[in-house]
Amino acid sequence: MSWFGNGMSRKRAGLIGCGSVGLSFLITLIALVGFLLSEESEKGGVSTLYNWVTAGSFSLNMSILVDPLSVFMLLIITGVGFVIHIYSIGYMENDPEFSRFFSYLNFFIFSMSLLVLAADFFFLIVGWAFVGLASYLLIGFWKEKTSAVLAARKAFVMNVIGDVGMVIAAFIIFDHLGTLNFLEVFAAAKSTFRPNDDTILLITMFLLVGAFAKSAQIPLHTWLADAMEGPTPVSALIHAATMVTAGVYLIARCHVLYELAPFTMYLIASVGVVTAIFAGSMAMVQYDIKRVIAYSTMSQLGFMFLAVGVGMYSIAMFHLMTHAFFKALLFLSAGSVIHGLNDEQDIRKMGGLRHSMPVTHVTFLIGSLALAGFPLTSGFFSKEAIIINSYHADMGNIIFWAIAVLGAVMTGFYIFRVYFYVFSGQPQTDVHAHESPLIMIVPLGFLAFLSLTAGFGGGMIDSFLATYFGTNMPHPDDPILETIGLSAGLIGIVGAIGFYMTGKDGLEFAKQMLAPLYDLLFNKYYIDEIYDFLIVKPTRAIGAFLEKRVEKFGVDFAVDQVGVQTREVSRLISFWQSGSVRLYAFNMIVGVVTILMFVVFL
Amino acid sequence: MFEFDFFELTRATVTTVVGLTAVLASLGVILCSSPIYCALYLIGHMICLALLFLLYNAEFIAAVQIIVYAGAVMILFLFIIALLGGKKEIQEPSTERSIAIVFVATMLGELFLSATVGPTKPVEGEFDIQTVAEVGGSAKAIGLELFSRHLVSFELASALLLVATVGIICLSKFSYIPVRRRMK
Amino acid sequence: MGHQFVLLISATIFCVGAVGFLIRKNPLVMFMSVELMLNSVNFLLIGYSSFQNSMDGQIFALMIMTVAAAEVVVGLAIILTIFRTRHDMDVDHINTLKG
Amino acid sequence: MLTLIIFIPLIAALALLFVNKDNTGTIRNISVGAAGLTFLTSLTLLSRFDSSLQGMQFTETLAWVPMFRINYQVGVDGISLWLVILTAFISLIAVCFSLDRQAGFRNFMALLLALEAGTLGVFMALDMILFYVFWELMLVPTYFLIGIWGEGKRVYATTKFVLYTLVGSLFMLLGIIWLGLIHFEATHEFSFDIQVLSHMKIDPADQVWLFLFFLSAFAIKIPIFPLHSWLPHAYISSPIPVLLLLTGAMSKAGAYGIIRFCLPLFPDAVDSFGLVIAFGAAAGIVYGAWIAVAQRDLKALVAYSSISHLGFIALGIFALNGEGIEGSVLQMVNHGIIASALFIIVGILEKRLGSRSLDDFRGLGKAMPLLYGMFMLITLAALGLPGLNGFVGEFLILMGVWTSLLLADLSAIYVLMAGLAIVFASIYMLYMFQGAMQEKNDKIPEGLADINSREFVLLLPACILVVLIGLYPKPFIDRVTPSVESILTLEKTLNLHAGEDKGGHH
Repeated sequence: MSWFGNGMSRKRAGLIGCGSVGLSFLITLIALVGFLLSEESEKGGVSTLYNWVTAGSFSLNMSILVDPLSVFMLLIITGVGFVIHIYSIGYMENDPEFSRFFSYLNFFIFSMSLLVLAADFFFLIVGWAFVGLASYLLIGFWKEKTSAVLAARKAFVMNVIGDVGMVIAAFIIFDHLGTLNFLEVFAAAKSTFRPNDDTILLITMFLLVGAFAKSAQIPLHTWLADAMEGPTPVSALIHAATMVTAGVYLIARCHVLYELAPFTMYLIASVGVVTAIFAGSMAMVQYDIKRVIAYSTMSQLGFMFLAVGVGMYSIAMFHLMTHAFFKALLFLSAGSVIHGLNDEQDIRKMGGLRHSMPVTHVTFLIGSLALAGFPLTSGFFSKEAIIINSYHADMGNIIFWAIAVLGAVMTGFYIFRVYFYVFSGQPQTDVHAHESPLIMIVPLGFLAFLSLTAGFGGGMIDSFLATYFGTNMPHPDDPILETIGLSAGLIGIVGAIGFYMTGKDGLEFAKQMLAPLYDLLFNKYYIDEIYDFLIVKPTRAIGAFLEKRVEKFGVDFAVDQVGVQTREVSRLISFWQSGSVRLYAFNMIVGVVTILMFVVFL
Repeated sequence: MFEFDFFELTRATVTTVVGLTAVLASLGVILCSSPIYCALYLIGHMICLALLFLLYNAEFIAAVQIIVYAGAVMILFLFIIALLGGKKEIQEPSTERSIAIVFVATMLGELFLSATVGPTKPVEGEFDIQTVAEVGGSAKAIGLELFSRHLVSFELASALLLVATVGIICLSKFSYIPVRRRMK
Repeated sequence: MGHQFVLLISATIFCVGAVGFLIRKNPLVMFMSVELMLNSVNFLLIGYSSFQNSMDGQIFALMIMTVAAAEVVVGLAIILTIFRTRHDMDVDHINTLKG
Repeated sequence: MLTLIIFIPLIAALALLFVNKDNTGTIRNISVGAAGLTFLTSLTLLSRFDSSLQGMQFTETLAWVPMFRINYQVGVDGISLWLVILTAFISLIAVCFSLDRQAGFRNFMALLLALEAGTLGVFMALDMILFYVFWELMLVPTYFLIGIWGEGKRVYATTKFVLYTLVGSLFMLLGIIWLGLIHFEATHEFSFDIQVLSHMKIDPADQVWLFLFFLSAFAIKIPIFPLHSWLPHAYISSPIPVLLLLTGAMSKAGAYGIIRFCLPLFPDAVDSFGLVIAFGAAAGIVYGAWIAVAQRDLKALVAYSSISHLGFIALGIFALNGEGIEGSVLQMVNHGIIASALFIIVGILEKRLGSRSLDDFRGLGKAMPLLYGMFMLITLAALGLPGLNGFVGEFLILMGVWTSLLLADLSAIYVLMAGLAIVFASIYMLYMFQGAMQEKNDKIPEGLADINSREFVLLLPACILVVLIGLYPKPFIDRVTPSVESILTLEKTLNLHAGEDKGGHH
């Protein structure tokens, strides 16, 4: 695509960008239909494009893997991607670098497709890094904004940490199994490793580094909130719907390996659930609309990790899908609000937009309801399934469940807090809010529709993916837990209503009561500062130390000293070269005496 | 059994006396504080050596010694002393000097020790004693040797003298530009 | 007289020359000391030439004399030049060659 | 043909000396013509190279000093093939880059071409003495190039560089002569032919010394930590065109030497020292990267990053398996392309803005969109983004290290160290790129022009290669494989400790 293309007209760029993605979406649909029609045995094909490299015992083919999981992911990517592309045409219409934006966006779609279509770990990593790059480019799209540049760098570095982890995992796999191809690895792994083997633990852990970095789980989560410096469609596409879920995809893809490492599974579930409430709690106090949604994304990713951690892969994928819809919807709605208010992101300065932006209001409401798990929206089905299974699955327990419920309460609270801030009350600024153009509204409507209805497709997805995961989604029947889980989201909503609809007095009171906690949350648990203090500063300091001290006074000094000392010794010896004839003669005589000694006495 | 040879005795006595005189004269060279006396002692030393050369059948060398050394070279020395002024040298004892003397004394001791070893090489000259006594040190014999077997070295020596001549002309003719010491 | 006399005399003269060279400060006298050493060697050569019934020693002595003459001439010229430029005869003060 | 490649630049360099030094047109024509011709000739090598053969190709032999059987003997195999082409390529770029140089233009060009000839000779020589001659020929022009046209503490830098490398190479000369004598003792004939010598069994005790002698030359040239201290000075001081050759071609000579000499000649010594040297390499990777993080001077930053990347190359070699060495060879080419492109960019920026400090740059991307794109691509390749060439090399090297038998005890640690360095690489590279090109700057000098067409053409091949090798490295690797295999076979069959299990995976 148009790497350097500034010359291309806007219309054409938008057309090509959307057209290509739309086309790939169509192809994916065809593939899907093909899949559904084909026989059981034919599912899952690998097609090899070319032999990429052969070095030593290492040989690699560039090949793609088409199976239910990848088709499913591809569907989300291209589908949501297509919608967001269309939306972007409206959102970015005033940007001078319109075509560059689309080239990056398309590059992202390509990378993400590569990621999910890769038939081996190597190309998974390539795609993995490519989406990281695309994310970097898009976060830093407004390259003159310092905060965007910094955020982009942060995201990229975090992702590189993940990449390195994955590369190392690939090494271990290759070292032990001699191949990187998914199908071969999975086939061999079962016979090679015993459960909780050291090696399999290492592999899964290193893969997990990649997954955590990409999906913004603790402790590699700090980049995601900063990533909101990018344009809103980017946040919607990359940092909500698709890229960040790659970690979940990775674990689902490698579920064979993870099932061999129950310990890692447990770790995943724990980290997931902790991230869920951790991010949720931060989301409750932020004032930047996009940051709230970003933390919400982290929180929802935590839920997904919880699901894969307890072995409920298809539920995780289900939640991944519904989340993609409603979170994209929320972001796009938020983008619409921001667009309507001339790039204002602080929710305290919004208010009363219900009237000026009716469509956005409705779509945002739908998104919020879905996110909060309001009954019969898509989020309801998937989230309830996760919560219930966190207790009922083989690896679940009551603690997971309890924390998950707490997370659900928070979810309801924070999203409706935003909702009330933004849409109810009185306008807080003089900016005359205006509804977004049609080209942005239509995608919103489409996503809203999906957010409402996608939940009913759960069973279908389950059976579609069952061929890959080998198991079906269980439907445990436990009315008590279900009810509690159901009410959790509602409690949150009610809480938000209680605080924000009935005047701000209670709110101020609560703020003062919980001031230390509030500060802690508002400053994101000071994680950035801690990292800065523990990692960034020492790294730079050590770098400077190495240069100023070790290099100048260690290595370099040592080498220079060789030279200097040689000269010193020469100077010392040059005492004999005193220019005094007498000394020369004396030396000669000493020499003669010595030689004579040998001659006479020996 | 014991054969008394007056000629040999006289010769030995003369040789010993002249040799000791030469040593004494050399001591005079290094012990006099005024260069002019040194030069005079050196002349005496040269003459003694010329006598010794005579006693060891080297008449031609003895003559050359007198003419070249005691004559030309020493005159040169005296000229220079006259030119530069024969200032007396003040000698004060110092550690360096004692060390130097100790080392030279060691050398002397070693040389003496090596002198006791005696001849290691059998006599293999082409002249017997009589011929050496007759013609050995004569100008004729030297000339024969010099212009037959040692012609090349002789020519080289003459070249050396020529170079030396050119050298001193250069040294004295062209003005000297002082070389400033390199700054450290 | 035998070998040992020649050896002892010439060794003594040589060492006297060496001492003279080392302890005197006047370059002229140092030169004279060098002459002493050269002469002692000459004496050794002449003596052994006689013992060995060979002319080689004498020829060699002749060569040494030639060299000595050349050396003295050049050396004295150098001393003269140095004196002209420095007005100082003490060799200890002449250390231009110091490295 | 190889002779032609070596001597075209050399003869051109001599010819330049007879041109009037004000006649810049002729000088330009001659130097660009010579460099271009060399590059074209080296390309014909590529087309006629038979990648199925293991041994040397295009060999030419001419008796040189018959008494000691020293021959003028040149040839290339898969490993040197790429290095020759790389050198010719970078020289061409360096020559083109220095076309508008003013002071001492003629001599500069002549020395540059002589340097090219020396470097090419090093990669082609099959006779050790010849190798040594070219090795030193490489050094002499560098001395003058840095010493005369350099900047900053140039005399200090160049003296240090030359003395440092000279110490190493003298040891190497000692080793070469010793090797010749060993051969003489065994067969009563001298030989300095690498192919002959590498089939010779050498006593392990001798091997240790010989190995250390040769290694001292090569390790300094690469450089392997902690023998690197000449590099920052030399890199910072040297003018950009020289820097291109220095980093693009010369630094590879050391690594090439290790592959060509140390591995086949001294297998036992390699086995016993490999772990230690690999540690030096790994330490250098982290060390260079870590220092680079703290740099503000662009040239210094790239210089330290070079230490880091060259450490990768050395590490891969001592993995002592196919992946590692092939990765190293590929990484040599990669680093040559990337580092030289980076230095060109630094040179362009310096020319435009008269500074190299990151503090003076900000937001240039707006004024220089073309450079922005290229700079970004090169930066990404340098920090090892998958899909670009840097990653392929690093991946293969680390894969080799991980599966290496020689480094088995510590390979995990080495890989983790390298991983840390990769993270650092992303930090400092982005600091450099973003610091220079992004963010807002109201003080961009008036009339700051984007890169002109010539600079564009200089950077373009690098950009193309970066992508090409990244997406499809097979053609590059395939030509290297047979040569590496033959070296590894030699290494293994000659190894006296053959009893150890050298096969299968644990």
